Amino acid sequence: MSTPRSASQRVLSNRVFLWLCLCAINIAVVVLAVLLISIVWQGWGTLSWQFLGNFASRKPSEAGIAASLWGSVWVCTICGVVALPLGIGTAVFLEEFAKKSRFTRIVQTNIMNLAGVPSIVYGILGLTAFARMFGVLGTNADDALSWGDSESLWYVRLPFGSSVLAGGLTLMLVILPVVIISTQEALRSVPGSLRAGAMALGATRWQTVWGITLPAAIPGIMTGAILSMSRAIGESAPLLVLGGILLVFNTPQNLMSDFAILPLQIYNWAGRPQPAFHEIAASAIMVQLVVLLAFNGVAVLIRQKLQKPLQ
Amino acid sequence: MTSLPSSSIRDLRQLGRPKSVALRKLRERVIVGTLALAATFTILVTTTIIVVLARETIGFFEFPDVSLGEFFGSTQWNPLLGSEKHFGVWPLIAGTLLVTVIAASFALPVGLISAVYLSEYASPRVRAAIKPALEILAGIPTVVYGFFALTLITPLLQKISPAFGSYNAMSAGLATGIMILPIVCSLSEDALRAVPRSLRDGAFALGGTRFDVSVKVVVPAALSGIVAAFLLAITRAIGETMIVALAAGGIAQITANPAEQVQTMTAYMVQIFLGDAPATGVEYKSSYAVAAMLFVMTFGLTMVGQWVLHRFREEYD
Amino acid sequence: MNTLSLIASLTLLATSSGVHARTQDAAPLKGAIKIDGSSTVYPITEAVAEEFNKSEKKVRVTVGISGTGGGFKRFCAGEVDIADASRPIKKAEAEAAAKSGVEFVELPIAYDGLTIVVHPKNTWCSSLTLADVKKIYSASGTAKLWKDINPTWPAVAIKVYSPGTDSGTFDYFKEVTVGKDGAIRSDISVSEDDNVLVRGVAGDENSIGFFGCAYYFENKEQLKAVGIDNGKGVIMPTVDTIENGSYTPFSRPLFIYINKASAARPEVEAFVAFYLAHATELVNEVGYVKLPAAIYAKVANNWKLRRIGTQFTTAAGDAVTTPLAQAYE
Amino acid sequence: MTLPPLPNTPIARTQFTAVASSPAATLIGTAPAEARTMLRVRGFSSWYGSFQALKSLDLEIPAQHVTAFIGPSGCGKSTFLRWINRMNDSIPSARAEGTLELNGKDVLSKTVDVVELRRNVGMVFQKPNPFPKSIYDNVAFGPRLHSHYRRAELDELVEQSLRQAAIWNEVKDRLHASALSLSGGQQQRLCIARAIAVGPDVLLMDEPCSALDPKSTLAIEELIATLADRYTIMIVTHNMQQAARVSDQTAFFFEGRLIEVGETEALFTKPKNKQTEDYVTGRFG
Repeated sequence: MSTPRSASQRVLSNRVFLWLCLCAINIAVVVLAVLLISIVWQGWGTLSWQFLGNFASRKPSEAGIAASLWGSVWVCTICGVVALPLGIGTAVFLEEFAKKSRFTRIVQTNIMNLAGVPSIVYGILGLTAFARMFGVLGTNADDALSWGDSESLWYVRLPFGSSVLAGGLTLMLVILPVVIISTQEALRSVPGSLRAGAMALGATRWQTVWGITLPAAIPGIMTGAILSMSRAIGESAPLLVLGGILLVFNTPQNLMSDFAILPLQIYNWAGRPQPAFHEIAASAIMVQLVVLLAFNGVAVLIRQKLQKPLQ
Repeated sequence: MTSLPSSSIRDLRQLGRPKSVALRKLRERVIVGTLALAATFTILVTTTIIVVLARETIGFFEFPDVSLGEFFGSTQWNPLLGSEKHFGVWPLIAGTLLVTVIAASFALPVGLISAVYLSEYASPRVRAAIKPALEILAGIPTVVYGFFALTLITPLLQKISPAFGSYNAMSAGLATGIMILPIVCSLSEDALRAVPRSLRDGAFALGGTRFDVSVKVVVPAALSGIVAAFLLAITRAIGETMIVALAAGGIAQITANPAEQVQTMTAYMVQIFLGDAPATGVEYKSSYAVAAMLFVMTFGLTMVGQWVLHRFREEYD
Repeated sequence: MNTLSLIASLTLLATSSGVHARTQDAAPLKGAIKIDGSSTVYPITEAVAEEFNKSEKKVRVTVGISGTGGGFKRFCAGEVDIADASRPIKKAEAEAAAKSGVEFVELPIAYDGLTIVVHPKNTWCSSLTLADVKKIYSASGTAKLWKDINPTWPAVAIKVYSPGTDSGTFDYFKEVTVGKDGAIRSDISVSEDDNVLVRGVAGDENSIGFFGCAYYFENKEQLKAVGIDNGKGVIMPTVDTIENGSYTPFSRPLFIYINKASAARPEVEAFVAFYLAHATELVNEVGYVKLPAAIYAKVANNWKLRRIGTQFTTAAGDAVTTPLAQAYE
Repeated sequence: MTLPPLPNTPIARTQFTAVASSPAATLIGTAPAEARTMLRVRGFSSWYGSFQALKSLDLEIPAQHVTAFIGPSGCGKSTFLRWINRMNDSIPSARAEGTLELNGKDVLSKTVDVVELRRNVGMVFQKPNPFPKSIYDNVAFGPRLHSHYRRAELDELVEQSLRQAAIWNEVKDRLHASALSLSGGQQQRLCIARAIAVGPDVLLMDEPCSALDPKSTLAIEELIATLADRYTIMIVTHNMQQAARVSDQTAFFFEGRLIEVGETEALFTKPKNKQTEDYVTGRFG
């Protein structure tokens, strides 16, 4: 038996807890504020159009992020072009086609697990599978097979080496589970009555998906896709494994180009001892955060404008 | 009263040219097959991860100066020191755990209490102000947290105590904690909000204060979701790379002192792969063994999280 | 510092004029040049690549930092065109190159003075003898506290930083301190990235570390160099002491190695030519010490003749330890 | 070509049907003697996993008539309805045995093309479920699945369907507005138009009015009456008055069994079975 507590004690514990709550919630806000302020403080002075247009340099005052910014664009584009159809396709199969079998349960559990695999492990996989092709085609330097002219955009050789293509595919592995899971959630939010309605009209499963379910789930899928892509933009550990930190003075020219990406450029500058490099690292972070905020803003807009009530 | 001519209604099916049934069936098959192939790709990914890690790890243990006994028995990890090489994985695990423990002891309580506040106390206006802050925190790339640790947290710690070096576990741990805070908070909040209103009303009707209701009724009711959120956050902390590579340092040592520098499993992998070394040599292969350990640990934690969610899920209608 | 910045600005002038001379008479080059290797040599190659790319915009130059050993592994496997090295190629590495059919041209490009540094607030330690260094760094060394070297120094643990074993700096340091067969102690912080070492030492009052002099000159405000007492008095690492060879035994040459097959490609040929033409200025700018003009002339000649093989290992495979000038006689 | 607009009043069924003797008789429902059998059911049972939902049904449903399925919740009437167009296929644990013949063809056969089947058997659901598309696209969705149309053909088809569903006048000026902007009753009629558009012989209605207000319910009931001479309609309903109002024939289900089936008037006024009597007189259910 417990001893009865006085009312004042209970009111007190309520008060104390509320106070604790306010402290806790403010930590998040304060940390965010401090983080943003410190970055703007350090990076504002060196942010300029020249900074966006210049290539990396040993002199902080001349350094810029042109190569890494375009590298990020290339890598993330490749990543999105592969990951979004593949992920959405997988989600559609699991939600709309697959019968509840042992196989689908395994696939589902597997996807949850893949979402928890550290990104650096995907880097190792990308290095082995894409950059080196398991070593069966010789070293990176040998062009075991190649198609097209190295001048053209679509020049491809095997193995891929540390190219934008290998980088994009590696990032694709990282965000694939995220795309699948968010698409599944979007599909699940489409009421079953719509599917039944279409099926009752004699639509096949695919016709139902293409004509009804996917259009209805598009806002959710797009929100998920944008958030996945913003994850891809910020992800750096796997590409660090894939390419190391290379000095690149060009923007990528074809699928086989070497590349730098923005977060790795930040990593490189942040790791240097000279304060001047920290300032340009902060400037690069500002650019990165602006890109991310734009992405998130678009996601929020889609969520608000496009999401019609379905029933 | 006009009526529809009967004939025009029966004609509905005569309108248009029928689509080919065979083509429809073929298209359906091709599409379903393609989608199924896409779904099996995820299985392929997992299989390849396991095969690659296993193959290279076996290759690592085939080197004469490496043994399973040493890997799990020795407390020294010095693969980069020539004749003095030691491959005992415990210092890396200890480093990882130290950073994770620091991160967790910051993020789990703060995140959970914030979640309780958001779900049980906060007015919609406050929630609308705080939620975006958390979402932005969640979207910030980890390399930015690493930069933050290096340029702000570490100097701050050094002001507090000279014991802190330019690399230390505390700084990396705190930055990692900030990184996982939004995960803990938003997933816990989801779990708390899934608890039905009726349960709260019942507790209030019994005369509970808001504190009683939220801490003694709602939190226990949402426990499985909260535990799963914690496990997911811990998994992320263990696998975090960029923060520790920037801020935690490079000495693989077993220590509980947060002012010391430690090397985590991920930081070691960065150290090896950063050089883009060719796929030979025992140091290089050792990173695969470390990656395999990391994979097993995070995989295990994810499985436990899934199991907790399914096993202890409270079903409400 | 003043001298350095003066040299730096001169360099810039010289470089830019050189650049313009080249662009006018030739069609733009294309292709990719892959470079990897020593982090000590990296600042020079980085500077050369940066300046080179200002005129040859279509040539993709990538520079990695795997350490001298890591770079040679890739170079000898034919994966990269040029290897940066802070020590001569080893016999085993040359054999690996021969096995995979890689012939190489060896070009010394600068002097480095391997610099031992401590935290600026370290008031007690301003010079060390070789024996002291050995006491700190060798596996059998007895110095765990500063006090163990000199009883008047504080009784606090020495935090030791070192480049990794893939680095030529480590190899060189190990040979001159603990000897070829000795071992470096294992409870130290190791990184192939010299920037990590600079940050480590700069942030810890009780630490000690070593790396190429460029990293010291670049971060002079955050570090304090330790003089070497080699029996002929305390010698500090400066441009003069390194150039005239009095900063022994830590003064050493830095190299680039070029794959002969790659050298047939016009972009690689142009790059190496650019490298040699601008080495003098850029080497000084990034904080290393240029070689005597006579040696640069010989190096240029070697490049012209595509003279393959190394002049820095004996037939038995040992590194030639005599000063560079003698090796080139 | 466009047809002259219909008045917004329900069309009396007598204008279409040759067999109905009088409007009053039609609404109460007198089955024409010579009607051919649309659905023939013999020894039909079905299960969800190990639970038997339907137990050995025998039933015949005449063409161009309205048949109501009544019975308490969980008696299997909806399950039965969903077998007729094989909507139960999407429930993995559902299976069935026995004979279920539509127009003389076995519905349960493995070789049946469900797409063709569903084209012949339209379905209207409990809650209106218009697609989140325009009114026009809702109606055109089904036809487009099965055939290629010229623009004018499709326009005509959409109009005809909407007219038959007695909603044309209400929506003709906003065919490209979202279907979700319609009221509940309008949405349900749109769903009926959508089902009609593919040109089915049979219309299945699963409690089509249960989510609607009384006014909309009345509109749907009147619509059902006008449709009955073209389509074989089967309607599941909880509402016995509704069954009495709209159907020609009524079947009473109880605990998975078909207890009694007969002409609606007879079943409600002179039930042969005690359970039927208890149910229709409101003693349980």
